[in-house]
Amino acid sequence: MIGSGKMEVVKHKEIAHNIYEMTVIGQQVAQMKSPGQFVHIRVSDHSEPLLRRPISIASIDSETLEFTMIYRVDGRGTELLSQKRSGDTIDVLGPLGNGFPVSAAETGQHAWLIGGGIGVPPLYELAKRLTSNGVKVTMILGFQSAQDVFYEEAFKELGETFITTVDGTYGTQGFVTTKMNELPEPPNVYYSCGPKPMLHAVEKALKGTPGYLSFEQRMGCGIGACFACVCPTTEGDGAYVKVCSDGPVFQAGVIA
Amino acid sequence: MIGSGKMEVVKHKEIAHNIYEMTVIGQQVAQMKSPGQFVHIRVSDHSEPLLRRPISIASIDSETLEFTMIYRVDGRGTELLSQKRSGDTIDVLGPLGNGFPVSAAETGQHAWLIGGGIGVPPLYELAKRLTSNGVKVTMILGFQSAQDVFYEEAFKELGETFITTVDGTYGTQGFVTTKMNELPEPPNVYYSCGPKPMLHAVEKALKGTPGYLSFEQRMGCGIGACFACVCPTTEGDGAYVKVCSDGPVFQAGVIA
Amino acid sequence: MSKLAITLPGLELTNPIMPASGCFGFGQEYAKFYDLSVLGAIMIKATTEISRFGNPTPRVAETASGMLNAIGLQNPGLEHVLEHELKWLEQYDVPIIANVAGSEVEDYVHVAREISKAPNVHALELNISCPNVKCGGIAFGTDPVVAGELTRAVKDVSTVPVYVKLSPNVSNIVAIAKAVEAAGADGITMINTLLGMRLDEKTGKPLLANRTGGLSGPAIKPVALRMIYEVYPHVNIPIIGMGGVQNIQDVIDFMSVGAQAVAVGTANFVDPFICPKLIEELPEELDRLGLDSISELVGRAHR
Amino acid sequence: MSKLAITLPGLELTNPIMPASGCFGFGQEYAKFYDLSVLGAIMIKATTEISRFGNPTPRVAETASGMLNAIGLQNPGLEHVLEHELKWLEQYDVPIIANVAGSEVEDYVHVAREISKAPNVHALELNISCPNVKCGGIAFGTDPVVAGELTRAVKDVSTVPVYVKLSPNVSNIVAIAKAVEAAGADGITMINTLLGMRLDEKTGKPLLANRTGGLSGPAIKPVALRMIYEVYPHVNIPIIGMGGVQNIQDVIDFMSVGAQAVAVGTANFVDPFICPKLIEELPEELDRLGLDSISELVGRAHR
Ligand SMILES: Cc1cc2nc3c(=O)[nH]c(=O)nc-3n(C[C@H](O)[C@H](O)[C@H](O)COP(=O)(O)OP(=O)(O)OC[C@H]3O[C@@H](n4cnc5c(N)ncnc54)[C@H](O)[C@@H]3O)c2cc1C
Ligand SMILES: Cc1cc2nc3c(=O)[nH]c(=O)nc-3n(C[C@H](O)[C@H](O)[C@H](O)COP(=O)(O)OP(=O)(O)OC[C@H]3O[C@@H](n4cnc5c(N)ncnc54)[C@H](O)[C@@H]3O)c2cc1C
Ligand SMILES: Cc1cc2nc3c(=O)[nH]c(=O)nc-3n(C[C@H](O)[C@H](O)[C@H](O)COP(=O)(O)O)c2cc1C
Ligand SMILES: Cc1cc2nc3c(=O)[nH]c(=O)nc-3n(C[C@H](O)[C@H](O)[C@H](O)COP(=O)(O)O)c2cc1C
Ligand code: FES
Ligand code: FES
Repeated sequence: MIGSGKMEVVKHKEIAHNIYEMTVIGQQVAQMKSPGQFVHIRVSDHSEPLLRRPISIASIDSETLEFTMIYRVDGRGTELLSQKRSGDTIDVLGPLGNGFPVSAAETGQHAWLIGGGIGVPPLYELAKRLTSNGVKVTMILGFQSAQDVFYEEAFKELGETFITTVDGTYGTQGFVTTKMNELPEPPNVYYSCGPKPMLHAVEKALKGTPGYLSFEQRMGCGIGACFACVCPTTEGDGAYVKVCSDGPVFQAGVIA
Repeated sequence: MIGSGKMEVVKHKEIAHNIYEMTVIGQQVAQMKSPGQFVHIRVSDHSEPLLRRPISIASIDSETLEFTMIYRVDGRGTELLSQKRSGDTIDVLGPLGNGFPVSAAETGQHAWLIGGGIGVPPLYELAKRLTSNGVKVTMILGFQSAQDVFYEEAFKELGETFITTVDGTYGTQGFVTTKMNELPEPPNVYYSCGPKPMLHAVEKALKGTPGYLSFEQRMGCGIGACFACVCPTTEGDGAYVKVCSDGPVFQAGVIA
Repeated sequence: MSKLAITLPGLELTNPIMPASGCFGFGQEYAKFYDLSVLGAIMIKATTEISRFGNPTPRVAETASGMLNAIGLQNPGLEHVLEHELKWLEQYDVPIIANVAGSEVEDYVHVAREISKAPNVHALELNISCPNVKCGGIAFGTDPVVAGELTRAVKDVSTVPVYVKLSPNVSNIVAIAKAVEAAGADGITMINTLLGMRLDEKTGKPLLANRTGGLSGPAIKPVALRMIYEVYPHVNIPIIGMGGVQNIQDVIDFMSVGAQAVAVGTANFVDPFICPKLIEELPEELDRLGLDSISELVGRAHR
Repeated sequence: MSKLAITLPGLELTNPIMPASGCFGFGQEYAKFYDLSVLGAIMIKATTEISRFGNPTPRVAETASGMLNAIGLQNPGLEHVLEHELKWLEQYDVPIIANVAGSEVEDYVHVAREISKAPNVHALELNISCPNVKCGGIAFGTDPVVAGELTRAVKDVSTVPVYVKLSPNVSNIVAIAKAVEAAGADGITMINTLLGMRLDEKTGKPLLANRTGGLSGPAIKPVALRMIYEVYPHVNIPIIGMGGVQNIQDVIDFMSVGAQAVAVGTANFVDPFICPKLIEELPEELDRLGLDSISELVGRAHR
């Protein structure tokens, strides 16, 4: 069942340059099962901006019925979102899509969680679930610059966490793959979320290791009806998947 | 000089059914000279709704640089306006147009101020100025129903005030003209603001008495450039005035 | 609810609200939100003879109070639609209007002949107006003669009434409407999307991979109302109106200018419950207007 | 500021920003807000031979991210414009583009001949596309042959370059553009408004007294960009772009699809300072894009 309706903002703050953390409360949280799922948010009551905005679920508290999102102000939709105050309500459709398969990593195994920029948030709930299953997690998180880094401490509590920045102002200078190449041995399984070029680079670097990648695509409906968010698959010949309803998480090797 | 810019909301409350009183502060108030002038308000930062909304100036405090508007929530523009809270800013263009000629009534004379619905607000600043000039004022204010009545007490402090309601739930049942017909002698001068049919009825009932009427018209620019708000005049032959820049107040007999 | 009922060629509608083609897939996704039987009808996604992948992505872009799409008629092809999508839809008590597309007259004719035989397909919607396919499509919709010929060819083979979906990207919408009526169309649906473009702010190049796309949503409502208002007095066949419908006032407006039924497109993406919401609100709205049935609403802007 | 300068037929512009016709009157009102000499040019309100009152009111209606207008070419007539409005504008160092309208070819020719003689009129803008006048107007703009003939007739008498303002309410904008170029047009301005309608919620009848009106504002920007993008590769005369411009990104977008200069219409009503603001922001925006002059921007969406 997909829920849709108003949820109340309970916490909202800027946690890095243009990066906001928003916690909301409502019944839909009861349906949020899988890290990597997303919600589709209507940021205004009228027609401007018109479409919903997809944002990943960064952490879920089923007891308090709260969940948290982390998003970057990027355009007019996220800017309007950033103006919401505690007590305001937002219209949330979700949870949508299929998240990361937590059970793909077994107790005692080692998983890498590789995130880029605003692809980092969904890895947080994933890291919590993996560690509570007894999986060892190592995070490799890439950002543009020192000012963009967020949640480093939170991740560190769950496992070893490496930060890379493109401009070298924090952590290792370079991309997540730069750091990955420095690490001694590959994991049993990896999970990744970030821009497409990063995902493909990660996939290539970890060829042979089972992995799960979360993709982004511009969306219309968010539920599989409009065919806006298709990606051709490696099968070729017109075969495709829809990011919103078949994904956003796919096994490595599926997306062309 | 016409000002344009952000003004801060300092007070805002619902004073009757769907009727809001909003006080804002800012430099533009220094230019507000004449009761009956209006401001043109942008209620959102983006394109929805697109156009500004004309609202009359209901009272001016040149010392604190505050002015007050009273408006009815009528559509999406005024609804958005009603959601502003103290501390928010609104984009105000104005003062615009030509207001009521206060000096048309001389000390010791008697003026009638005849208002209908949301045509009542500009009469308040007018009543204050007239009384401070030693003019005796009598208000005849028409509303739909008891729940729509506002500012009765405020007006009563300035002069005798009669209320009429269409449904008879408060004051005299009927229109402002119903009450006007009951009053013993006509005034030396009258001022009126309200819907066009009311203005024309008032004009007719007070034929021979000098009067000033404030008209409404759908507006584009609000400053005289777009020709949206024209009204043909009694001169005929294509002669017209623009409500926004030639008015909104015109001498009785001018508008056809 | 019978004050909402309306009869159109081939269609006994319990109410005049239906999702517009391409904005509702083949219904499966929305069936997760509500019972599809509440709908007046369903206009399914354009079906072509052979399955199509459509255009590369990005395929959608937002604009002021609107969106552009260049999906490119992605669909699983006639056979699959018949055997899977339409079969699946049989569980619901709702008439299906099958949107038919193609590149050549022969494609349309073939799809129309076959799909009109499906038991739950009560009418065809001839998509002569999709702006996002290279050959065919748009040309059919802008030339009255060609539009008429295609209509006649499809009418000849269809076993159900044929509605023709008009393109707004024309100088003279009345001429096209009259041409398809003369060629035997049983009804008109209008409008399809306006052709538009958005640039990628970062690159300065068209954002959509297809470069141009179809503009839909509230931004186009004034154009849709105007065109229906223009066409209504000139045809004797019913019009199903669409273009930017997102609330009950919009439904009233479309029927007032002359639409007998109203399709909802883009608004499904904004609120998946929009169609049942409108259906629920409509009786109350009629009461407010003092009308006993929706047919009294149709065309009142002209009276 | 010379990185903003651009030369077009008849026009040495210090910058590419100008108010669009009908949205700036004859300048007097905006002169109360800023010095008109900062503008690239001014497109004055349509002038006809005889003064016109225009349409009854209401003449404007708001729509989603747009507005409809049906002013109906209200203007004080050629003689008054020459003797008062244009005279008054002489105090400013800004080229005037005179928007010329009429009902018959003869009207256009007469106004064009006379108004082109005014010393500060550096170009004409032939309004073949106003949707709000009954006879003439719209017909000229939708038929390539008629549009070409009118252009030629006006070119024959005008002492300054002639720009033709295209209507977006056509099936094939490229055909019209090529026709007016072939007929001697020195430039194209596009787009005029899309024909639309809004109903009065209370009465269910058209809100505008004229029933239909021209849609402008951000809602139409995608259509404007698409049309300019389509026309640009097919003509060798410059295009002045317009349609929904309200911020600096819009200016960049219009130039990217091929406009050499950009006109601002409806946005003047929203923010009377919009033109000088855009002019001020433009150099910085060019720096951000790493461009040395605005001409490098023109048409980059095609490269
Ligand atoms: C499954 C999924 C999960 C996401 N999770 C997050 C998250 O947790 N945190 C976060 O900051 N961002 C996330 N994004 C990206 C986020 O959706 C965009 O940044 C956001 O939609 C931009 O909206 P805007 O109004 O700020 O920008 P605008 O440029 O105004 O957006 C215009 C349109 O483009 C779409 N769009 C723009 N950028 C993107 C993008 N990168 N991906 C998809 N659509 C886009 C918007 O949704 C909108 O329809 C996610 C995207 C997807 C598909
Ligand atoms: C000079 C002048 C002074 C006014 N003073 C006041 C006042 O003090 N208090 C008050 O409550 N109202 C006043 N009004 C009316 C007020 O402008 C409208 O009620 C308001 O614009 C409605 O906007 P909306 O967004 O709520 O309605 P919508 O229906 O969404 O408005 C749509 C469009 O129509 C225009 N419009 C709708 N109704 C009117 C109207 N009656 N007059 C002019 N334009 C209209 C809007 O400005 C907007 O452009 C005044 C109008 C004028 C012309
Ligand atoms: C994503 C999308 C896909 C569409 N696909 C089709 C289609 O396959 N066939 C068709 O006739 N119309 C198609 N349309 C047009 C709609 O059916 C409708 O005519 C148009 O969007 C206007 O209505 P709206 O503003 O309510 O969306 C599509 C529209 C959108 C937004
Ligand atoms: C109120 C109004 C009046 C207009 N009058 C004219 C006119 O007289 N002549 C003309 O060629 N265009 C006229 N236009 C069209 C504009 O010049 C412009 O082409 C159109 O509005 C699109 O630009 P915009 O979206 O920036 O407003 C008018 C537009 C508006 C809104
Ligand atoms: S966003 Fe509509 S199908 Fe994925
Ligand atoms: S509103 Fe533009 S002239 Fe009055």
